[in-house]
Amino acid sequence: MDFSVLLTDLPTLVAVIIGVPAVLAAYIVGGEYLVRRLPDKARPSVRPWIWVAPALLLVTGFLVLPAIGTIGQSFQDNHGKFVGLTNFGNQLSGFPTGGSWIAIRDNLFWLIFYTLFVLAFGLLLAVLFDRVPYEKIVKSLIFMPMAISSVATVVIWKFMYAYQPPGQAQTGTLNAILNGLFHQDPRTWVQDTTLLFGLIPINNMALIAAAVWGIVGFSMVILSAALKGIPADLLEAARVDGAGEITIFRRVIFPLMMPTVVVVGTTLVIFALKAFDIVYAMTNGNYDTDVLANRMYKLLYQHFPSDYANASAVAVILLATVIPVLIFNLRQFRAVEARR
Amino acid sequence: MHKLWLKRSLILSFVAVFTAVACGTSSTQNAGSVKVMATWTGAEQASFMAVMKPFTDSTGITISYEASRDQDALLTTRVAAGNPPDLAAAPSPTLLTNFAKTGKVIALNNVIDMSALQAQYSPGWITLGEPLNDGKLYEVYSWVSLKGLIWYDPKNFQAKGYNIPNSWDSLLNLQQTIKSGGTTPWCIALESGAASGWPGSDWVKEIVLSQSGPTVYDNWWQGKQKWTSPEIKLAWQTWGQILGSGDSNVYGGAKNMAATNFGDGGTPMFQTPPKCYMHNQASFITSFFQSANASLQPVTDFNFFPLPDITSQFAGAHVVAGDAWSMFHNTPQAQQMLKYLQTADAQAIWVKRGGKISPNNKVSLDSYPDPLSKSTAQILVATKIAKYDAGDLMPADMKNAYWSAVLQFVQDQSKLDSILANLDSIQAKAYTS
Amino acid sequence: MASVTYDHVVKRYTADLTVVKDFNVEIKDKEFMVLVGPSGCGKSTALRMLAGLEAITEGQIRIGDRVVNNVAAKDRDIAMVFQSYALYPHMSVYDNMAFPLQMQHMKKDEIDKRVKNASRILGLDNFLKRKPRALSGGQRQRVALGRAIVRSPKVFLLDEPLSNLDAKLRGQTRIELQKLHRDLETTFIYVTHDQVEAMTMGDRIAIMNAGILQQVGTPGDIYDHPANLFVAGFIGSPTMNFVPATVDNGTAKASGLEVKLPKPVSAAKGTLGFRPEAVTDRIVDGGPSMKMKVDVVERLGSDQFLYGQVGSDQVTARVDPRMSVQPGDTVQLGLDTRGLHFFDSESEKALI
Amino acid sequence: MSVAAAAPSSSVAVAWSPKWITDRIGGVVLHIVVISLTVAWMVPAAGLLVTSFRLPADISNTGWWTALAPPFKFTLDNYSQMLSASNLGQGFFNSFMISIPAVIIPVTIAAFAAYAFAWMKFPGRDWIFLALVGLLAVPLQLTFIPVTTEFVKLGFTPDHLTSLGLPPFIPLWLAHAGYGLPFSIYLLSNFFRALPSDLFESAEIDGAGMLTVFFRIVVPLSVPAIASLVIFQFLWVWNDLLVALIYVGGTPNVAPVTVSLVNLVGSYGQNYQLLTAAAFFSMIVPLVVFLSLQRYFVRGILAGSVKG
Repeated sequence: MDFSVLLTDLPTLVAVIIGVPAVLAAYIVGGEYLVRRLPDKARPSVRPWIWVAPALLLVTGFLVLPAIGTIGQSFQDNHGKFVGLTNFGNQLSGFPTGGSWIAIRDNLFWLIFYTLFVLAFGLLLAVLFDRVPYEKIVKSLIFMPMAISSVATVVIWKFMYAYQPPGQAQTGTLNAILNGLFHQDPRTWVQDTTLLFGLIPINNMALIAAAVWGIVGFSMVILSAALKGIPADLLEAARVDGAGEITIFRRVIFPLMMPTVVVVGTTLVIFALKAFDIVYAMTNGNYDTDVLANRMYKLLYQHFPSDYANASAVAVILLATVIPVLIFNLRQFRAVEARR
Repeated sequence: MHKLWLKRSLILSFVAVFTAVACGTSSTQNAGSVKVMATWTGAEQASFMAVMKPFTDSTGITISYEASRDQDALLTTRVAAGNPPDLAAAPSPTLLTNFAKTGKVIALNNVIDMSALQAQYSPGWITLGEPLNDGKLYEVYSWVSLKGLIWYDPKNFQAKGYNIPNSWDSLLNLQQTIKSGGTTPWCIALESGAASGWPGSDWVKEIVLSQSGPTVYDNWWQGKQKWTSPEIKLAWQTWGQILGSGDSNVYGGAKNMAATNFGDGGTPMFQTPPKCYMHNQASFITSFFQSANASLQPVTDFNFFPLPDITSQFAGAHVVAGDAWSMFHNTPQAQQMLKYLQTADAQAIWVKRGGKISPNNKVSLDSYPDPLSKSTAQILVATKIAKYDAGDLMPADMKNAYWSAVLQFVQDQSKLDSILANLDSIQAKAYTS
Repeated sequence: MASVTYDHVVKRYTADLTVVKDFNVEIKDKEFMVLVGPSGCGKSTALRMLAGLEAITEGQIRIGDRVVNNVAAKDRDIAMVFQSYALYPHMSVYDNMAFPLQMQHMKKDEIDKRVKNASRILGLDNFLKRKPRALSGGQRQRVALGRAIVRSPKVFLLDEPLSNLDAKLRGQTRIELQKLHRDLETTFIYVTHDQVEAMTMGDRIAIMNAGILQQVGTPGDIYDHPANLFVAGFIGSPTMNFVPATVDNGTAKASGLEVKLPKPVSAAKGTLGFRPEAVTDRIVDGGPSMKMKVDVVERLGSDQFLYGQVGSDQVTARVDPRMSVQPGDTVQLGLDTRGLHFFDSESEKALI
Repeated sequence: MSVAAAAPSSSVAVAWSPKWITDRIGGVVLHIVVISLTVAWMVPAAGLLVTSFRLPADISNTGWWTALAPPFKFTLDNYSQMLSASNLGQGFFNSFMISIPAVIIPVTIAAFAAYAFAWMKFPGRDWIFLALVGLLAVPLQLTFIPVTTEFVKLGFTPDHLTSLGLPPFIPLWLAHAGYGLPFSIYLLSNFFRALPSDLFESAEIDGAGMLTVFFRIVVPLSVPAIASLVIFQFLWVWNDLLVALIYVGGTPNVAPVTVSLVNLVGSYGQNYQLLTAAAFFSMIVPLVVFLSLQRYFVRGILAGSVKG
């Protein structure tokens, strides 16, 4: 490795060390200076806008305007002609296997299983780890997959799911366990569409499992932080009152963590809707594992010329599914507001 | 006007902060540079840089090289945003042809030395670069590869007394002989992440070309020949004969084909006893052979024969593929570079490093570093009918559906009719947009 | 130091939610004023308006001669002790107390002097380096006080500062607060729902109910001359006896009691009120008397309370502890008319 | 004044009482559960780690666990090849130059916005906030073309910025900020909302301005939330490949280390085993960030602030 670049790329280095903090500080101090110039009465109505302005500006530029463009595009063809709901018709016709239906079904699997598992594991690990003295070590270990890039995650899970014909020495961890411990024939985890417990195809579950493994550290860290925010005396009081640990969790810990659970849950639901990396790299939607984001990506970048019209319709379907989650959040938000 | 003001103030506000450091960082490159985007990474990237080194040394023009295997997304975005590289090389012309259609790439007729090109390239390669049939050259090929190579382990063949088949029938006989010896004749691996299925699609297009000839082949990829037509259906059925009923001719059957990465596809040939005797793949596969088993040596441990001709009328027909270049900015430096890349000298550099074959007649066969690449080059030179990879010429939707169809076909060959009918329905839409 | 004036102050959240209605009080300089009332009566809101934490809907609040309606909280020269103490958990005791002074850009040595002084007064010398979580409830409460003291504000606002302490500590702190008030010679405004705190600490008390100021006066004044039925019932423990009565010719008649009113009233119906200590075992000749059927006897050593029925009304009496009574007994008791009140049945205002 | 001693009364468990025994068993079960869960979770990563020390021939022929038994055939080949990857040093430097501002900018901006959403009143607040949460769902791939098109028009391209003497990474910083803000604001404002309002009011009376309240009270009390946000944003930026390729490109002078590492693999996926070593190499920095920020995940940061 050659680190001589440290000396040559001076403008960037200076910008990072001095420039960026300076711009941020200048905005903050300048904004407050301006607010202070205002008459007393005007301040409370002006200040919030100064505080949220940079965020709104960036978000508008990078997300809002493209999203609006997408919504507009979803009602047009690729030459900009208004076509009403044609694109949505393309995506939503041919139930249950045509259009986007397979992707919608699989996104539903992701929505349920990914969210549930990540939330449940995260909560379980946060609560259990909170009670052992080597918490930091085990937390770091569970967190480690988060630090692995999605490219490497795919490599890892290819090793987990690797398949050799029956009778051969298995090179995949799962098949080795299945074969060695349970004396069963190896499975092609990523291609097998057999239903698991009559609920979900094995290959979808396999992809979800890989994603869950990679993200549990996320929910664990946030939920653990929330757990530590619960005053110890509340738990002690409950213990003194004779409550068992499970009761304490159910009646004291969980309700107090609820707002955080909602935040993590909402984020995970949205991550599930946007699931892409793992599916793209492992199956690209083959064997009925497609998801909306992958479908959209294919329409955009593996389609020449890019099919913006249909990709936009898929994206709008994806965005629309978020609305119930937002309504739930609004209610939660109002409830917290009312309590204080 | 308004935009200009915005641009200036945006930049000014940043300049204000950085004035202290914005002193004399002028990177003066007198000869200029060329921005290049391609998919060559790893060792291939090193080979490409080796190709460009004499160019930079002599002209002073530097190469700003951007490699990504996400080229589809990256180049599409760059072009749409109005910020494409000067030159781009793609492993398939689909993407570049699309940009030619939308007028994003520059016709090369006045950019490169056409007379030299015509003198040194066989006409097929030049025609391939004129996808719009408007007499304009949009793509030029620098390196190419030959598909339809059947790899085998000569020691295994010798041990069993198998001979290299010289006709389609003898190939079928050989696979029957191997099968009756208790071993599956073939190894096929279809898994390739986002592109899963393509190795099987190679089989089908090679069969189409050799069985039904170039006209059917061209009509087929151009969307004028239905998938359900007798010729195409026959090609799939012929591949079905190779696979055997229930994929019984293939090591591990359908499951293993679907689950095994194409790179690992040939390795069971080298186990003792071998799990299979033959593997159809392009020449790059040798690096995988050697990575999985470092002791393997070309010629003695692995060798190849070309897929035998099926219909004698079309004997010597081969499917080829190659790296196509297109130009997005007509700068003098990019012109110079493109002219350099079409020369035999430039192409020979990579040829010598291994892994590539040159389409340029002036590249001597002696440039090839090993017997295998040399014989590949010989076959290519002798090829009577060279046709570009049909999948890469199809619209992307069609290509993806083609790959998926391969995966479905190996799962259950009896569903061929419905698979082909589905491909027809996609064909009906894919070519119109 | 300064006086505080509430001048027709109104706090309205929505058109039909008015929590403080036409509030008028003048708090004198250096006075210890207690705002007392049941929870939700608007007393905290009144205090928060003065602190600058809530906007004033109508009317004026003045500190000294300055109208502070549009003055920011920090510029009002007040200090406030919160019910929750609101200590900054990440700062040491010292830093907690120094924080307001740092905000005034005071010099370091001056800050140090003031913090040390306050911590000496409050007995916090040994805890200056601790974080609030390492303190007991009483200590935290004193840190909260200290944070107010260091600023030497014109007005001291205390919002139920004792409600998180246990009974014993509360008694102690009450006394300490009064001492502090004397030492600091500053206007104190103290909000509480506890009438005992109000009675024991306030120079004057302002009683609020349902957003309306009921009565302002010294503790003695309010105890002896409650302005209405609410004040009479709210102040004093055990509470005043209330018996419904009709008035006929200057004589009030209840179910088990007849008493000649010391002063003529215009109403024909109302409520007789008399505190338990006005009901005695000594019967003055010709004075009113009553028969009580005793249900409960409470002996406190210094006092003896009898709870029982007089006619159909519940009455409490405070009698000589030496008097021997058993539950179930019927005793004859007298009534000291000097402590007699009569409230109008409609307006509930005190007529006597 | 008397000092009420805050003597914590420690209860001494009586050895061998039934409760003592169940507690012990519970403790052992807890440790077994915690450790076995952790070990199970480690298996895939352990497989990768072992694999990264194996020869390619072994990797494709036998399972990774077979390497744990003799004969040991470990090799550092993958690591030495990976470390000799072209442009690794520059890539590493670029990754830092990208990641540091791409964390500082959104976290700072988000903290201010989150505070405004949590504690200031302004018209449309709830709806804007909800819209922000909804924006989490916008697929990034959709935004690349419209945003880069505008950037090209505005001259916001790496080449143009470099020619002005400005860092070429500015578009990428802003992109990571824009994409990271919805989550950052969502997470922080949830945390801020849970802070006791008395603290702010008290500080306001004490004479602290908004900025002082923010920097001296809100930020120190939100350290756990901010630390976790910094970790996540850093991880996302550090491991990002696509956004960097889109906004600054893959040329060696600007490409982050992820580009160098992923480009170790040939265009047909040759040498993919080098990714195993690369995964551990590129993991070092995020793990150091995590470990060094982990000490901010402390219990009861609000303890002692309110209530007695």
